Amino acid sequence: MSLSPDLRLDFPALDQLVGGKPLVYLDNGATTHKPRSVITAMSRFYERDNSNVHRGLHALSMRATDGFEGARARAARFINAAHAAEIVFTRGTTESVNLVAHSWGNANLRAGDVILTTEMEHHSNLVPWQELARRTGATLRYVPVIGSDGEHGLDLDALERLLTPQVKLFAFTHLSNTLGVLNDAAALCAKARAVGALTLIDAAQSIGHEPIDVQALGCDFLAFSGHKMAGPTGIGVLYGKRALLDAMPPYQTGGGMVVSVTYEGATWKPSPERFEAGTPNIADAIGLSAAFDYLDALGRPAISAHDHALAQHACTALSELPGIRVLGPKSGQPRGGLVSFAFAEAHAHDVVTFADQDGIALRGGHHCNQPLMRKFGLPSTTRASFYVYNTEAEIELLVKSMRRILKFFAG
Amino acid sequence: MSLSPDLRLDFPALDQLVGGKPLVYLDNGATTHKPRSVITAMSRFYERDNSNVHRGLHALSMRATDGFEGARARAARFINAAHAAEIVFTRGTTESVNLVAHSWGNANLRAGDVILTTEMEHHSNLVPWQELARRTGATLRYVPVIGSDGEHGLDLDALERLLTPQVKLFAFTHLSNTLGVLNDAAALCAKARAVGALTLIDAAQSIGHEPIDVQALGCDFLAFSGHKMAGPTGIGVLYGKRALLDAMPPYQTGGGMVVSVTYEGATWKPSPERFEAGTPNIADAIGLSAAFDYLDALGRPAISAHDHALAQHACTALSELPGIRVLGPKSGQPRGGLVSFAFAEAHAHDVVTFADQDGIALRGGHHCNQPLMRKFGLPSTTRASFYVYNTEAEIELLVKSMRRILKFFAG
Amino acid sequence: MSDLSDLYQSVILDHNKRPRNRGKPPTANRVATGDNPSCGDNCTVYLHLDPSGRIDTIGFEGSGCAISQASTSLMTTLVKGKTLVEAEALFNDFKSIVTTGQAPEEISDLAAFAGVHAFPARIKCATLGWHATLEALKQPPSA
Amino acid sequence: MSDLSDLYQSVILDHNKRPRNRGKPPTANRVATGDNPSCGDNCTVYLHLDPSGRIDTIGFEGSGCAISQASTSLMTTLVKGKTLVEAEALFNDFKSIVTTGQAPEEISDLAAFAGVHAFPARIKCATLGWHATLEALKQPPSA
Ligand SMILES: Cc1ncc(COP(=O)(O)O)c(C=O)c1O
Ligand SMILES: Cc1ncc(COP(=O)(O)O)c(C=O)c1O
Repeated sequence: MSLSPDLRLDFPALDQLVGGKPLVYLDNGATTHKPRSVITAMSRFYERDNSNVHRGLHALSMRATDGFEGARARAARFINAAHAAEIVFTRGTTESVNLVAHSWGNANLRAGDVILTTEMEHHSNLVPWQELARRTGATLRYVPVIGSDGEHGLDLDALERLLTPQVKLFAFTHLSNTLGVLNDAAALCAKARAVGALTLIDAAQSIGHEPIDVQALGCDFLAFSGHKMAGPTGIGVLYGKRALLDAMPPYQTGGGMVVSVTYEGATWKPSPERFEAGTPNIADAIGLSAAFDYLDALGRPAISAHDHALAQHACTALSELPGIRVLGPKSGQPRGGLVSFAFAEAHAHDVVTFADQDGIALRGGHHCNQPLMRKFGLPSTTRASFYVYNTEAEIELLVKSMRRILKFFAG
Repeated sequence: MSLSPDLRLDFPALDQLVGGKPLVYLDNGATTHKPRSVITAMSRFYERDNSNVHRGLHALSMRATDGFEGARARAARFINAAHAAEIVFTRGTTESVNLVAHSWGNANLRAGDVILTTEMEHHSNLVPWQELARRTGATLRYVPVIGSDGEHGLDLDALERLLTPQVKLFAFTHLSNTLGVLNDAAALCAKARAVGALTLIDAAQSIGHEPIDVQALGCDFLAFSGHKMAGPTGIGVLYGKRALLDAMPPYQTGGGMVVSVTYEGATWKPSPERFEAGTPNIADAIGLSAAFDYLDALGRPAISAHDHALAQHACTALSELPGIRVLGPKSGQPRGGLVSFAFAEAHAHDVVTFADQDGIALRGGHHCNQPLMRKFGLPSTTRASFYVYNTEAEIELLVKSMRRILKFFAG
Repeated sequence: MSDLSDLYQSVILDHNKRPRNRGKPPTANRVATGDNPSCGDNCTVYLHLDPSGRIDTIGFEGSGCAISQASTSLMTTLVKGKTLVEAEALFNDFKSIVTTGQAPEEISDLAAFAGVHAFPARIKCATLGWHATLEALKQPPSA
Repeated sequence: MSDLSDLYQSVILDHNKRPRNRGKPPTANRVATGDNPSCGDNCTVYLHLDPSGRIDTIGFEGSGCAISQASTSLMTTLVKGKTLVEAEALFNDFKSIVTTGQAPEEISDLAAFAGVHAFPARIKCATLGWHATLEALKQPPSA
């Protein structure tokens, strides 16, 4: 049940030289490449079915509506949501989190309430809660990240203490984009439920890599982006339990989400339309649907196993380099498909610039995780993140390139 | 300087049969078709340059950033904005209006202030102001639509009375999607400026049809969608004067719009990044840029003349049908490229279903303009809306189809 | 235009031109409104039930396309004398006709709506008045 | 890796390894911080001016890549003794070098940064310390 190396041929962008070297794309945590089937699904929409949705009765409009609502049903199947109406299309993870923070948050939080999150969150699952706390007078608390290099994880003892009945929402990442730590989301949701808190899972990094079943996880909300799972930019999903969504006030308002409008006021449709004001991103929803198909055809357990194995290999090989700090979980603990590291001798930007000359695409910086980097005393790290098309041979090239850089800067 | 009929060949979606008849697409007010150059710009991005923007130092990331920021500069040129930083990418008109209503509105309005809009607004430039008034205690007033059928327009005398110093914002549509009325936006902005009010122009219907120069119009904000101007779904623009944008608080928060984040709080980048939290819709911004190129190559005065002439022709021909009400401006007054009408004998949905059998795509309904329809005592109208690829021959087919419908329902 | 004469059968055109039971009956004590927000159609149904729970009076108002007007008009003639359970059974038959295009032998006028199945976007039009009636039947009587 | 030795000239590697004027001088009474929010680099520059408005003491702290560290270090050695106007003139020369890759004859060490022009994303790194210095020069003295 392993992935076929032939699948590289499905991704047109991989077939290119960068600085004269074959592209080795290891920046999948930022965005993944797209298979031809996804690109074609969108072109075909524009070439044949292009039209606005919902309010149209002519042939193209009905085809566009079927495509768009079909994508919603496909998304529901991909994460095993109970109803298609639990899928709200957004621009991506960031907008999904903002939607919950504004709509659910403004209506339900007040002074004395606690929003719980963790120290390993991406800015997109952190700043919206800071702002919500500021607006409502609620308090924002963080589950600490503990452990030394190579053994990072959430402090589960602290979590027990922090999960008081005042906690109204626990928002946490499934897979840390900086550490590679894969949290036990089902267990975290169960603990939160026990004190009556709702849960929001940031699945930006996990959605394209790990099998996800929202009913098994037991979460109330789940947020993800299409572009990090072989889908297009500009589209993402907020999953929310139906009763929760239907009880939430609108976020953006305008065409398509109203039942009745007078010059005095308006009434709202139920979810998901309530949360999709204006013309939606029809073509990209259809592209996203093709990405769900692509990943399910590969098999999600196989994807997960592939990505974990590459990350483990990279982790082991890089750990042998001099003066290196490798972040993330202890070996043996689950590690998602990425590895973040820092050299004493070379700064991450210099590393990325050097690697680029070898055709290797890496990311260097704070990975939208400034407070955690500050806690670790690191200005930045270099991150290699893997996807279905990456190979063991590419890991070897990465390690070789890193060795060369160290030699240059040590020289 | 007229448009070449050959340009139809640029639009793949036009080349199809619907119900055995060649497609006559007259639903451009809902969304336009896309030329091949726009579709290809997006596929090519995914096939070659696909990467995340801004935080990347490798080759693909730099190419993606150049493409995305190039699209911003191209948008600024298209509407003659003074700086690229005055262009904020959004999902579309609806999100652009919501952004201003939340960010500028929440920070600047209080009880006693007045938001002025008009009775001819699309729900997307109406409900957000109702909600802003509700949040802040400000009052929402409407410039009335006056005139009998075929002579509709804003009541400019009432406007003089309504423009008091309490008015903080005047938000109005450039081109009404229901009436076809083309407002004199520069004159309206000047009047508002005279009482110290800011202005927001809803250019959703005009952007792809009329030459637009924000500095000549003298507006403070302008909102539009890509999909109504030969561009992709999922991308639009909020133009705002730089000093205004830089003084506004963020709307959505998260990655990419922060300078510094601690566990206690965050600081914001200047505009436009401040308003673009999360991974932006990179590919569609690049597609939109290709749409700007396409329209400028055709020539925007030529597009405007073409669309106006078709609408005028349709208006004249349809007016001769029995029991018809044609909405919109007096002949001689400017009419944008659309015409909305209602038959005494046949309901708009039946009309649209009939026309679809003739291969003609029309829209029937309230056109997201319920209060205006109620004012006119109409449950719905049928709308034919034109674009660069429509022809005089298609208008003849439309009129022939309408005659047939009347005969069926009168029989 | 063969498809269209399938859709717009003479029964439908007749009910559209001369709707039965239009208006608000003075004795009505139940009312429900159906909205089709995507097109602006609406339909208000007024009912009065006899002591055994059967509809003895029904009327409707509202505006909409030929399909929704004719369907509502025909429905009012068919549900008179029926209980909630019986009306629901009839609606299930109707739903099956408009979604499959197949009408059982014994059903006469409702079969006129079989053509709707070829126009899925119009199914909502055909069922608007039915939904309002069932909702009114489930409500407690008012005033 | 010829491009890279263009970028990472020995002058740059040297200043990166052994930065000049690192630290906060006790006499400093002006301070400004530059941030590169997209990568997390930052640089704080401390100044003291003599009565004629010339920099007599300068130091810097912060973290960043080799390009930003070396550029800031070199900059501190070049602006000492200069006024705001003179420092601005020097910065204009530097900007022209890193954006065009062309260095005028008479400019020596700054020319080491000519290779940056082939790496546009790194121009911000090369100018981080310069921006902070110019900002500090424009501030009123504190404490
Ligand atoms: C006048 C007007 N304003 C606003 C909108 C909303 O645009 P969008 O749905 O692209 O956000 C429309 C589109 O229907 C429109 O015609
Ligand atoms: C863990 C995590 N959360 C949220 C985000 C934000 O996703 P987007 O930028 O697609 O909104 C990212 C992407 O960088 C991420 O890695």
